[in-house]
Amino acid sequence: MFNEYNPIDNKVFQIIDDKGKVINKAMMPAVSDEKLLKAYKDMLFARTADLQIVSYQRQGRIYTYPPNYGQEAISGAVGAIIGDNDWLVPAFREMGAMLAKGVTLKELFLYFMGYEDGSKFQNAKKTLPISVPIASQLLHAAGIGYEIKYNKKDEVVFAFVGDGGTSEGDFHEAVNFAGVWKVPVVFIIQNNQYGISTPTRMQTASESLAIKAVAYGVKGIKVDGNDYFAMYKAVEESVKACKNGEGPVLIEAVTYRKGAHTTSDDPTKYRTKEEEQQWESKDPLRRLKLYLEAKKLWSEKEEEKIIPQYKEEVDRQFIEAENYGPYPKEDVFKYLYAEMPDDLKEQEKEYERFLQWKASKVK
Amino acid sequence: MFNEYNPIDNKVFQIIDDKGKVINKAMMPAVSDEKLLKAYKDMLFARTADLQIVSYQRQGRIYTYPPNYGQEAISGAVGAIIGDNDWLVPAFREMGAMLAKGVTLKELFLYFMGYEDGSKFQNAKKTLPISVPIASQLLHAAGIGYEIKYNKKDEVVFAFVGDGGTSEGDFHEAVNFAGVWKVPVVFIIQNNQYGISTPTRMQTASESLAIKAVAYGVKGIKVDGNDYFAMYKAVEESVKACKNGEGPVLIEAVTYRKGAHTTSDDPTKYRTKEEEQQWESKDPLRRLKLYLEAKKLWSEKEEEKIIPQYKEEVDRQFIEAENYGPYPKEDVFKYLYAEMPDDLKEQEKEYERFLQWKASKVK
Amino acid sequence: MVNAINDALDIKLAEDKSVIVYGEDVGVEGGVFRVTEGLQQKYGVERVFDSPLAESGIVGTAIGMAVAGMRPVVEMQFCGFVYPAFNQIISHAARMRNRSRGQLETPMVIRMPYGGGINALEHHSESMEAIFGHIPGLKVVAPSTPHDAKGMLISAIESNDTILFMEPKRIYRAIKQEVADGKFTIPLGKANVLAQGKDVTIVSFGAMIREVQKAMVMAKEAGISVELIDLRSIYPIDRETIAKSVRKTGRIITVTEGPKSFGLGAEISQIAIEEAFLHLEAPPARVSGFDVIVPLPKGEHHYMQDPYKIFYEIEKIVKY
Amino acid sequence: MVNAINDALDIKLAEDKSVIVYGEDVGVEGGVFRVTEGLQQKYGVERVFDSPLAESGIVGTAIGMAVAGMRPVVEMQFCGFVYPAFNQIISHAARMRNRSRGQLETPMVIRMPYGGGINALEHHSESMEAIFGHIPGLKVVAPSTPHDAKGMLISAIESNDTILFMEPKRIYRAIKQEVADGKFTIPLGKANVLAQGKDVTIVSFGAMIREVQKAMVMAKEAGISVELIDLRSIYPIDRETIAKSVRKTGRIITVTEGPKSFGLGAEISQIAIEEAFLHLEAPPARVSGFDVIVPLPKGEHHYMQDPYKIFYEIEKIVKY
Ligand SMILES: Cc1ncc(C[n+]2csc(CCOP(=O)(O)OP(=O)(O)O)c2C)c(N)n1
Ligand SMILES: Cc1ncc(C[n+]2csc(CCOP(=O)(O)OP(=O)(O)O)c2C)c(N)n1
Ligand SMILES: [Mg+2]
Ligand SMILES: [Mg+2]
Repeated sequence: MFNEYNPIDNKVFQIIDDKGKVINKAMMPAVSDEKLLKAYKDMLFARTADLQIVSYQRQGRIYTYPPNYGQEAISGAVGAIIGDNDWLVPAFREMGAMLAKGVTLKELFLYFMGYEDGSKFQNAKKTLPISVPIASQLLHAAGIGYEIKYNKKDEVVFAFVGDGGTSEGDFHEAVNFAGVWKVPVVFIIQNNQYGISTPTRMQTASESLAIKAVAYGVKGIKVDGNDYFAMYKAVEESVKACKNGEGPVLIEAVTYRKGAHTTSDDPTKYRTKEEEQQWESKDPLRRLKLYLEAKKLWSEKEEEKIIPQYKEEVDRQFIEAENYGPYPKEDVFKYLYAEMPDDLKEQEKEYERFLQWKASKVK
Repeated sequence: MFNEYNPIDNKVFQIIDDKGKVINKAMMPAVSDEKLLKAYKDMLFARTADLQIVSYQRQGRIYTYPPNYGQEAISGAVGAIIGDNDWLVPAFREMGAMLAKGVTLKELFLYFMGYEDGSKFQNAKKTLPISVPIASQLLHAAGIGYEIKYNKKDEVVFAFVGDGGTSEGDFHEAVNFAGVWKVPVVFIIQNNQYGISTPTRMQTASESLAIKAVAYGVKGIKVDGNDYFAMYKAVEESVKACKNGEGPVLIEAVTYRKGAHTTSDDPTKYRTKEEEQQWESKDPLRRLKLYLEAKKLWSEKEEEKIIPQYKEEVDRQFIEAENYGPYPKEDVFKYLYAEMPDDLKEQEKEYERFLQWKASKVK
Repeated sequence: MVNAINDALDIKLAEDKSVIVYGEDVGVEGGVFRVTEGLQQKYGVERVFDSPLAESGIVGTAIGMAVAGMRPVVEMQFCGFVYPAFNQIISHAARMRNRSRGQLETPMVIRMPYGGGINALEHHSESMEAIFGHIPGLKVVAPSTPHDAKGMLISAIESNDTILFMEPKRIYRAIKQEVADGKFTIPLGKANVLAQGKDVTIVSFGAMIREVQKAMVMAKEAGISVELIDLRSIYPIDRETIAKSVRKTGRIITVTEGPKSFGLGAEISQIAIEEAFLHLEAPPARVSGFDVIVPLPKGEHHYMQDPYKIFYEIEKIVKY
Repeated sequence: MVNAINDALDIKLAEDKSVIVYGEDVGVEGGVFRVTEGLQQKYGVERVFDSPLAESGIVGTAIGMAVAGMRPVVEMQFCGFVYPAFNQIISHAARMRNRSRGQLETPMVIRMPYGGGINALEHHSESMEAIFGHIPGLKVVAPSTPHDAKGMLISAIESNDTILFMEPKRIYRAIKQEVADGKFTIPLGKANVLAQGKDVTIVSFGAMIREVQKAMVMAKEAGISVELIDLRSIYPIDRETIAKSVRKTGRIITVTEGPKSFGLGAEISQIAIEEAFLHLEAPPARVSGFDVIVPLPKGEHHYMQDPYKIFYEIEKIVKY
């Protein structure tokens, strides 16, 4: 596949078209109906949660949140494939993959409500927290890849970055290190056409983002990131290559950020309604749904039935997060160091003294 | 040329072979005999200086120095082409190009003897000082390129980096910015096979360094950097493309660092005599000399006559530098700011008071 | 303050063609805080534009432009994202002049919203002025009002030195103030005495000034007279103004947002003891952040200076 | 000291398979200072190796390895080349533990030769400990003898925190000292009182200790008794040891190489005034670098602390 879709030829790997029709049968991955249905439902759940969060935010119940809306197939495919022992190194727009690893919605809510506890990931092993400094997390993935190879483990790392992130020096260093070390990392660029307001063509003059693989001597492929099957297949083959000792893979997943950059952003300032409409027919859920409906695996009716259940579940977890309670002042201090400096202990005590004094003043 | 030698095909652009014979007549640049002879002599002068510095260093008369030995054709070709209004953004192994811009040997000596005055470049305009932090200077070149384009000037920037330097994030950001901005910068990678002791294959898994151009959508070419004609032609064409508004060019100049990394380095620790010998026949001066001799433009005799003159000139400038005198204490303070902070003035005065006190103590 | 900064940029863009403005999303979008709003429309994409997402790239290219004669004003989108540019700042922007013995200058301004109190994600709330103040060759300033922001930014753009211009994002839109039209400048390197007092000197800057002013109300009620100095310039520090004040009051407190150790407070205290040791009635004190990472929004109130915390220290130092 | 550090690495590589060592030229070459000499031959290229030339890459990948359970010990080739890695250090190495509420740890050591006095090119002579000391989540240490270097490095490798290990390159080979064979550790965070005295406390660390000791000879001749504290740890600072000493002597001087403003000296002075204000007989003083870039070799003597400069301050503070 990596030869056939060598990024130098600037082809896009696709399996279904906008109507959900298979146009590349030879490449169709073997996914059972059951798994496929699960994947669709997972994506639907993610989207439901996503849209709901935006409305919570409008109600002032959560701070800045970066929606995944329109990009669900990418995390969906990774989520379907990633194993308990594989690592997930997210950027900040990978809800589906995080949920698949066992991160809970409640944890994500806590995080975006402003609790570090939301990055504890009680049930998700081998999952790094959301990484805010763009592209910096990719180096961690390369390092984890080294550990896997060093200890001869049968694992892979999935590392995410946006199109904007490819401009950072750390993107370069990460894929380059991984290439030199030949370590099992699947780098996935979610090319959603924008970095906040900046269109991808202002990030780089290169023909594609996938072609950057050539600069590091690693496998690369440009995939229709709104085509669940194509994403699935690409990820599956990448994992195979990684586990086969062939080194890292760079996937450019072409998609579109249907929502705002974050809840504090207004996309009408920098893009047109027409453009948004053009991408409507490429919506990843819509396309997979058309496929499933044609195969009689899913129906509008079932969808209408299940969405309220999802909404309820999202709401339940949201309210749990909302009732999480106050932020213990110890938490400000206690996690920085394995061995806490004496002076930091003293700072905490002094803060306690101040709070007592204040309590005596303001009552 | 850039199509013919598209780095994707991994060809090396060459014009003369190891015996100085033209093997690619079609590409031979039009250089007058006179200019050619001057170029050879400039390279010979640079080499003479270079070898002599190493011996000064052995005598303890200069600190760390990074020899250019074996890489002279690269700076030589740039030196022959660069104009007064073009910018030179060196790394630290570009003596020939710096001399061509009007930097004097004495200034270089001053610099490596430990005087900042060596970076004043009294006669060289548009030449940045030596840049020690690897690859960082490339961004300055991209910025200068922007200024040229912004003010619609007919100028180019020549920016240098080593093979090791291509691993730094700044390399990536610089070529990428230049690509997006389409600015007139000729990036030249001196691939001398090593970054100190680290061989190029441990820097990157990519097929070549020139191929990295693809990642930025810019022109790239891999050139035999020990072939003066090939370098000349590549630089000439790059300048043409730049001035034509086609954006930056990335040249990989394949060469070999015949000397040590710096005078404090011992290459026998990390490379073999055989390897060194293999490169002997590719020596850039040797090849150009064979060409010139065949054309009866130069002879061993002339060389024997001229080298002592060069040595004398080198020595003269060296001794001038050696007698440069003490480092005025004002110079520690006065150049940091256009507008010097009061406290810094006070620090200088206090230092003066201390010196007076000390003088009273140690006499 | 957003408008005042925009106005300063507008004035300099209009009068000097060598001034250009770029950074992430500063063009069409006008910046995530709308500081550069409307400028691209007015001055075109060659003078006001979006850069690729790469901070080292932004600062590094600005150095090149500056060396070539331009006056770039670049934006770091948030305080926590300046670090990828750290090498370019410390190794080049702050050194090119010294390295070339004055032959090359880098007249450039790096604008950067800093500080907490806006319920933001990690890396969006930091106040690391001490790190930048420690870098030889750099000047670091921070306004506390719209008026200062405008006058200081114009001075910064006109300066031939490299200026890190820290903008207190917390009060980007919080302080309403009439700002004079047209061009005016405020000299960099001089502090501003905002209130005369006799019992204790408080030195602060940026968004913390407002918190100190609230604490001063409490102090006044308690009969304590506070002299308030707005530093305006972190480096160079205006030693004279601090010295004069502390010689008068005999007591000094610094109020800053950054972590305590190796912070701004220690430097000011040192200046006080160097300049006014025999006048000191109590040890110079600092109200600063803890030596921790600014907590996410739900915990941030533990970290940020509240006026009570400042008043608590005022009481302590006066009773010492 | 080079041998002692090599020995510490050797011991930890031998006893713990999760320890690996990499950086620019640390493999075949054994590092530009030969600190890692022979280790690749002994432990193989998978455990001791050359990385690509990219400091952010080196630190960033080490973070990943550490999170995955390894104990990487990485080298920055010179103090001036740590800045490209600054973002990884401040944004991740120092934060991963706090960010994940203790779920993820980054037990890693960043080794870095620092300081001047070796006749080097620009960027090879800096001492910017104050910048790193200001970063919450990081620990910063610096040995002053071969013995300390060995014991402290072993402690650093065994620590579950991220440690910046600053090595005084100026005395890499200058101090001859018998260092005990085999494994021993020196606790990080505690200072070391190298000499008892009663008139003045001097706090210093790393290569400057030797210069202070020379000044102490002059002081002794002048009848002044100096107590010398080797900090060993820049962050956390051992407040107790400093406090105890200054309460006894009533006078304190810090001697450091870095730039003055926002430097180590101010922090130590602040600690002295916080802990011993009423014992102070003179203002805490600092002998530091100027607020300038370390000059190239021909001018470096103007910048570096010479024993006379230290003695000059000792005289001044005693006569105050
Ligand atoms: C180092 C750094 N610089 C700037 C930012 C501010 N910022 C947050 S998201 C973003 C755009 C990211 O674009 P892209 O990589 O395409 O990801 P997307 O948001 O589209 O998923 C920017 C500039 C940041 N988080 N980190
Ligand atoms: C940012 C940075 N890291 C490390 C160094 C130390 N160093 C000086 S030269 C060098 C190797 C450079 O290799 P290359 O780019 O191939 O250039 P060459 O020396 O071969 O000309 C290194 C690592 C440096 N100067 N700057
Ligand atoms: Mg994007
Ligand atoms: Mg090289």
